[in-house]
Amino acid sequence: MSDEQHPDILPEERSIFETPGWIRFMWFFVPGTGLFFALMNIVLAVLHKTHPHFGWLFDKNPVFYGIVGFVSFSFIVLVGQHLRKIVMRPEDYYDGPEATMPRINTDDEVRMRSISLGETDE
Amino acid sequence: MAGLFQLLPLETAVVVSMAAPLVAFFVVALLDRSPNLREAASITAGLVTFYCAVTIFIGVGDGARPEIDIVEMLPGLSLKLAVEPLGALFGLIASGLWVVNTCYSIGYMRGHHEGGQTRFYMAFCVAISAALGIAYAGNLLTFFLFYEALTLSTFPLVTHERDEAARAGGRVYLGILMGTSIGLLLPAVVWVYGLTGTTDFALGGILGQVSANMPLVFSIIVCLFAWGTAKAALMPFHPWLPNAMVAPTPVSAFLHAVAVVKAGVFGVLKISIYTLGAVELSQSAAADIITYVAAASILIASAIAMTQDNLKARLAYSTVSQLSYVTLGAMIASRYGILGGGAQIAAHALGKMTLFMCAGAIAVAHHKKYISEMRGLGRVMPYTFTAYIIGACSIIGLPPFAGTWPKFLLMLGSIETGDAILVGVLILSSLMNIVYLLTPAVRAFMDPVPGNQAAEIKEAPAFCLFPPWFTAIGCLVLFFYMGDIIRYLEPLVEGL
Amino acid sequence: MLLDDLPVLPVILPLVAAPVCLLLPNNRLAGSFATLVAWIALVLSAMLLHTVAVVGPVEYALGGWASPLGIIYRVDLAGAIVMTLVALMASVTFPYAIESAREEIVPSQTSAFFAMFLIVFAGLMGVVATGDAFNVFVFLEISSLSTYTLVAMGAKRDRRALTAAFTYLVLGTIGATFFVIGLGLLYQVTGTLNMIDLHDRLAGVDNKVVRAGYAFILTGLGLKLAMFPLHRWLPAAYTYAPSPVTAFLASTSTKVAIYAMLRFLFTVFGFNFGFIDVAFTFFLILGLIGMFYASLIAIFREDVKMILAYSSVAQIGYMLLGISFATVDGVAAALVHVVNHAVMKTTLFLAVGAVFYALGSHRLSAYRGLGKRMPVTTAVFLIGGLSLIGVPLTGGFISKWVLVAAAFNSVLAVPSLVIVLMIVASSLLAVAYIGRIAWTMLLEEPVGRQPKPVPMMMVVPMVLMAALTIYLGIDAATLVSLCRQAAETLLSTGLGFGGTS
Amino acid sequence: MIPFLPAETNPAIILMVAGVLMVFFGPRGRGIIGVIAVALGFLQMYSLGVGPMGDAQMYGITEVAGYEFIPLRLDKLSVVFATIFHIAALVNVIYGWQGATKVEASMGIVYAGSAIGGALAGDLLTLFVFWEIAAISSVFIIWAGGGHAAFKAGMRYLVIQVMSGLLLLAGIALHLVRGGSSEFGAFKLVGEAGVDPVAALILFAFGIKACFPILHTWLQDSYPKASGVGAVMLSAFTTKLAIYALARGFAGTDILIPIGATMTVFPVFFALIENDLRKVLAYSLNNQLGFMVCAIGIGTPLAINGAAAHAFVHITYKALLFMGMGAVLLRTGTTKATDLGGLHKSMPWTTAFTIVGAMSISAFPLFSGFVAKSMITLAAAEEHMLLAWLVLLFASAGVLEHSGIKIPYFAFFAHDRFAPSLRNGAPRPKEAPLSMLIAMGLAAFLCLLVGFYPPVLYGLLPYETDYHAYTLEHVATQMQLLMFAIFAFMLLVRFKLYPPEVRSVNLDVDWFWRVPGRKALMAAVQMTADVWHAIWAALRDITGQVLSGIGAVHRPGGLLARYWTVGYTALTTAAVLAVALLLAFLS
Repeated sequence: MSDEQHPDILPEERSIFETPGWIRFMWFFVPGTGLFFALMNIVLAVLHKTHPHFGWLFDKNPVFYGIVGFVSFSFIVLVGQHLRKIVMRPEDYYDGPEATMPRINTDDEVRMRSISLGETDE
Repeated sequence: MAGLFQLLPLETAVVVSMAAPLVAFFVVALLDRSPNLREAASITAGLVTFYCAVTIFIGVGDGARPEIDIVEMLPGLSLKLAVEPLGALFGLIASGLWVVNTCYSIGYMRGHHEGGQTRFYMAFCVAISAALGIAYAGNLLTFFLFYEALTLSTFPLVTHERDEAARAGGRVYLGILMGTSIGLLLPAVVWVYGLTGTTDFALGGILGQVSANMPLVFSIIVCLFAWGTAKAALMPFHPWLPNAMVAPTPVSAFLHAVAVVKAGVFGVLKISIYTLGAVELSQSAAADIITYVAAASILIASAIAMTQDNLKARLAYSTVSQLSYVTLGAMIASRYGILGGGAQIAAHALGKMTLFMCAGAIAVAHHKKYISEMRGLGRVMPYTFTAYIIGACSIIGLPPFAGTWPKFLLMLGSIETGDAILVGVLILSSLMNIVYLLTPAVRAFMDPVPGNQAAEIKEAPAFCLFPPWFTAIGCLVLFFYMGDIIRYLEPLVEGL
Repeated sequence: MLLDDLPVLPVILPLVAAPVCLLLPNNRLAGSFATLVAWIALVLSAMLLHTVAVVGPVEYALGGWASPLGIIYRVDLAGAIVMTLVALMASVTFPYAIESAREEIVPSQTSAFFAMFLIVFAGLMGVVATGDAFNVFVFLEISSLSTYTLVAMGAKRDRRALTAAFTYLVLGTIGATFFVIGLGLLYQVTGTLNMIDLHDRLAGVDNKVVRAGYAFILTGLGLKLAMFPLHRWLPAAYTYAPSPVTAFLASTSTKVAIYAMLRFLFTVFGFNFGFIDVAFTFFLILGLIGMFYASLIAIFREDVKMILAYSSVAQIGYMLLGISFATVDGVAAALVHVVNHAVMKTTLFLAVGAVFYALGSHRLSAYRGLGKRMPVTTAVFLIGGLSLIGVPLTGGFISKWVLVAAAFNSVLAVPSLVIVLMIVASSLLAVAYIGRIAWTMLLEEPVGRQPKPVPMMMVVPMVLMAALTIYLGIDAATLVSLCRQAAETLLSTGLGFGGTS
Repeated sequence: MIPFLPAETNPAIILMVAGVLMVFFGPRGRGIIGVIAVALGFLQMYSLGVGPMGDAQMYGITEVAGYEFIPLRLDKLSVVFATIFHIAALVNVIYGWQGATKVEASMGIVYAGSAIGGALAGDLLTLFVFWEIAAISSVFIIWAGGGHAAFKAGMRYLVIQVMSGLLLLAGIALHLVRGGSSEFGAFKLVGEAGVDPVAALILFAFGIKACFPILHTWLQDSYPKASGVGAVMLSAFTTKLAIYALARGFAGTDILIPIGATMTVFPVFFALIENDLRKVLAYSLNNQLGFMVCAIGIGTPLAINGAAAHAFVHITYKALLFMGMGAVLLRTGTTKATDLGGLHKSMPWTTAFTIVGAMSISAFPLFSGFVAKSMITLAAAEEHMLLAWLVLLFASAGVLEHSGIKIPYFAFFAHDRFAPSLRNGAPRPKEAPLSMLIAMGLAAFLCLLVGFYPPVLYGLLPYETDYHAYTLEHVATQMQLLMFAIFAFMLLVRFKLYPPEVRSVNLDVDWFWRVPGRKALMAAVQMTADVWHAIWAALRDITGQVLSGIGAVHRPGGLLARYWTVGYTALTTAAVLAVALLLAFLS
């Protein structure tokens, strides 16, 4: 799924999803599938197999959903990131140094640590 | 089971319940030299008393109303006992928790190497007898007499440490309690006598005429009673309570949960129902004033509690806040207000008892009394702090613990009388309770043990550990049986 | 027949016994003899009380001379109560004095001491029993003069007793003088000294002479009964007198003066006398002030006996208050308090005497930790103290309760409630001064030497009085109804006689 | 049907008792007890029988002081929620088999029990009780996350949750005083006499737990502070209990439509810029709740079915996503996007399961989300609510963005931060432990099962339905939307328009009470205390001065207690006599 070459890692460390071939495939697959379903929708509309509830501007229009998906997504990402200008703060904004106060050391926690290191997998 | 508690005639049970601690008083004095026997005597007396209280409780629940005329000094002026449901309930709570408290005292006093233990247990005996006297009092005079006896008998307990702090605390304790009771309560009693020619408790109150014809007088009497019963710790007469925190913890538990403050709010409630009259009260302007004073007490005391670092002081202010609920309920004087007040007496007793005993256990095991020192202590004393959390949840009013229902009943009561703002106060109070009661315990669990040492469990002695757990479980059990208590108290609100 | 002589016998008996006592050797015999006399007098007084309660006031013409000419002894219920009270106090304090006096009196004075005691006793009985105004003066002086002597006998332990006795002598004499001046003025107007005749002849008479006489009598008796601010002789006299003397005086002499006051107010002047109200206003104001003033002073004293002495002044305020209501209830309350206060104060002073016997001091510091060392005495003291405060189940409570009830039932210049509140407030002050002593006794650690054991002869009277204090708190109905009847008799017509009620 | 246990036995109680019992056992014992308890509860519930809507089976009715308690009420609506709660509880137990601490394991089961109890509660007070127990038990799970931040977040969480409970309680009280019935039924928010305060209070209480906008912050604040296991537990119950309560009490309440629509939209933007992936999931959760709330607001049988179905599937896939993130947290110690990437290489199963969850939530056909969400959009369309419908479509794209793409992409793909050649010392994280994989597998299986065979779900829904998700039209439109959205994503990344992840914390409306609110509260508290202390000190001073004043006057030697000589005393006597004479002559 990754569509970007990672600059730092070695080629043999890459999985199949990070190969240029896979990425190329995705660049075809995704828009292709989208177009396929858009076509299908157009066909259905022509055959009057759709059940629109609203007007031509909306779901009577067979490619409406594709447009909505594309535009909404772009809108969210492009506009949404500007929210950071208002609300973003450093990580220790609220709790200050207390945020990093050490966690507790109960038996359970000791066990948890060993699990997290993969020592006691059952 | 019930048959076991029908062996004694109720009148006998009343007498025995009050006499047993007094007998124990002398026995304890005689057994000064052998502590184990001495404590056994205390506990035996406690059990006898409790047995009698249960007998009375059941009997009264079945509709009996035992009455005993102790003496009739003058026609119309007598000392008498007359048990009704509220008193029977309070007697049950006080005597039951006395047993628990005695067990706990053993652990605490020995664990803490306290001096003067014989005197300590002796004073306890008198105090519990007086508390039962308050519970079963049949008229204002008797109530007043035992009320004073309770003040005086707990005084040596409060000043047990005998150092300067204890003396100072004791002075405030005695000064406020005696001052208000003689300066305000007594005139009220006398005035009621002057107006009606009697001081007997009668359901529905005895001041109907007064309230109708002399509303101002009635209002003043209401205020005198509400503030005169300073044991109820209605602001601004509450400072005796935090000042009494110099006493050993079992005493604090006794003051807060078993007898003293409870006696105060019980008194307010009982006087509201049986002297002032709920109907009259609900129409009185003074009751509104007191209601709002109580509401303010709830909030202000909570605010002060938040700023206290001494755990016991924090709990003390919490009591001031929590018991104003009862005053609130009494002054709302609606059906649910009264039931809520009664339920709160029971629920708060168990919850606050737990909290105090936990605070004491911490003091015994680790000599810590400041919240700031308790960080990380939860993992050293998990059982104590777990019990504490249960007690705190009950006080906050979270299900499944007993404190839930009184709050609900009081909400019903406030809405019934149209005081929606009180509902807001109750909600706010609960939220503040969360902050100041739970925070210490949760921090104790969550913060690291100082110095990052491994936490080894070091609990208080068993005698200090089981009693709080007993009451903590009691909080849970009472949650399910609160309905029965409410049914039990229903005769109080008949016709409302 | 003995019964016919009842009004006079309790007076004559100690009077006659006194010289006999003086002749007895300086040992226990004198005391025992005096005790015996007191007991007999008590029995006689009790019989008198019974008779009066059953058949009404009794009358005895001294020497057989009939009313207007001779001296008449008349005892109504109020009088009988006070007589019994005085006799009771005598019969309790005399045996107590036998042991106590050995400590506090110069041994060579023992016989004189008891003789004086008997004379005081006789004088007080006489004031009550007599129906003749001048006779009141005579007996008052008999008792006063011997009292001065008794107070002065305290000089063995404390030289200040002499000053106290001197002050008492001066002031007492002033009081007596005023009283006799007043009598003289009345005599000038009416030409009689018989109380009932005085009453009859004063009816409707209103002139400056009578008014002046009234004022003189009021002041004179006021001094005798230690009405504020005429109380100044009392604290010192009580403090420095020997313990049994204090106990006896505190419980009787002011009470008898109160009785005399009642007698003059209601029997001699009565309600049809226009400005009787002056007295009531006087009593109301001075009584209230006295209650507070004396209590406040008591709080700050270090000498227990002094505290109790001031407390007496305060308590007299209660009695005056009751009288000032000028109702049956009020006067009855005053009488009840006369009895109760006598009992409780005796209890307290006897206990103080026991402590003095044991430790040789009245200072508060001597009382430290007394609860452990002298439990019985402490208990007795506490019972008396509780009664003084007015705790239920003690006599003091009953008197306050009756007084409060009377206040509520009276129409007064000041609202009843204010008076009630002041009564309550002054009780709070009593809590303070008794509480201080109790604190010292119970909560402080003992210091100093071990106390001497107190002999039985002192313990028994003390305990008896404590028991009586409690008894009066429990079975109060008898006393209260007696006092009510007495008050009714006093007030019914303004006369002690004739009326059946 | 024959009850499995005594008929009054509440499945919730079974779970709660089990939860308490767990305290006394080790990890394996806890797991076994948990499984048994969930199974018992489930069997018990179904053996009691399910009534249709409007004709519920009721058990254990008792009356106290005129109030009727109905602890158990089984109809289609309550049982569908209780069923999924049981499933979630089972998944939780398995997921936490090894990893759950004692507190988490036991409180998790109590928490599940309270949610079940709440769903099955027939009267308002019982609902309240479970409502509050859910709050208390869950706060321990948050605290079990450890650390000071978790402590504070837990405190805030508890306060807010309890406030919800108390508002509910106040609403109940008002309801009862006004003579309302104790049974928990539908409320009417706007009656003839305007807004009904009872309904408003209760709706507000529900709204807090359902994360209405502005009331929502507790969720994003606290869930990410729990441990990996804890967050899974938390994700399932509280909010869905609230959804159930809304569906029961406020179906068809118009105001819920705009509220729900807002809820679907605003979290999308916060999720976009959030770095902590579990917090992203928390925003996503909020967004999903918006769909349900919206559906409840629409209130038609189809919409209610949609809400119930969505709640059902949502629990599985949201749990799945949280489980995936929990596994990542366990293995790497973080869920921050900036610190993750490339995990698919060493955690393939986790990756796969997470992607199943992501596709489910994005409503890909053949995954469970599609089956449920299309019901809601259809319901909006059928009611011709254009705006709502558009917003839901927009939000669907948003869901895809934050849950469908962002979560798997940043955690498992993107920059490989664990490649050995990076030499940051850390080995590649291992695959999640078996128990976690089983749990994830179970959830993934459910997602696919419902996706492939929707009648499994439809049979459970409250109303009879002839709804078919898999029409060509539905599939085509939905796929069209999703694929073009993904295409947009690819383009944005390609042209570096997708915002980079930044270590940060983003302010939400809770800033108002966490910063200025907190300061104001503390100042008010301190001031109250100070004022009181000042008053008390003043009172003490005054009392002391009055006393010492009295003392100075009455002490031996004081003005009023001085020893006077005989002469002066005699003079006093004369003065009194003079006054007496004066009075006597004047009167």
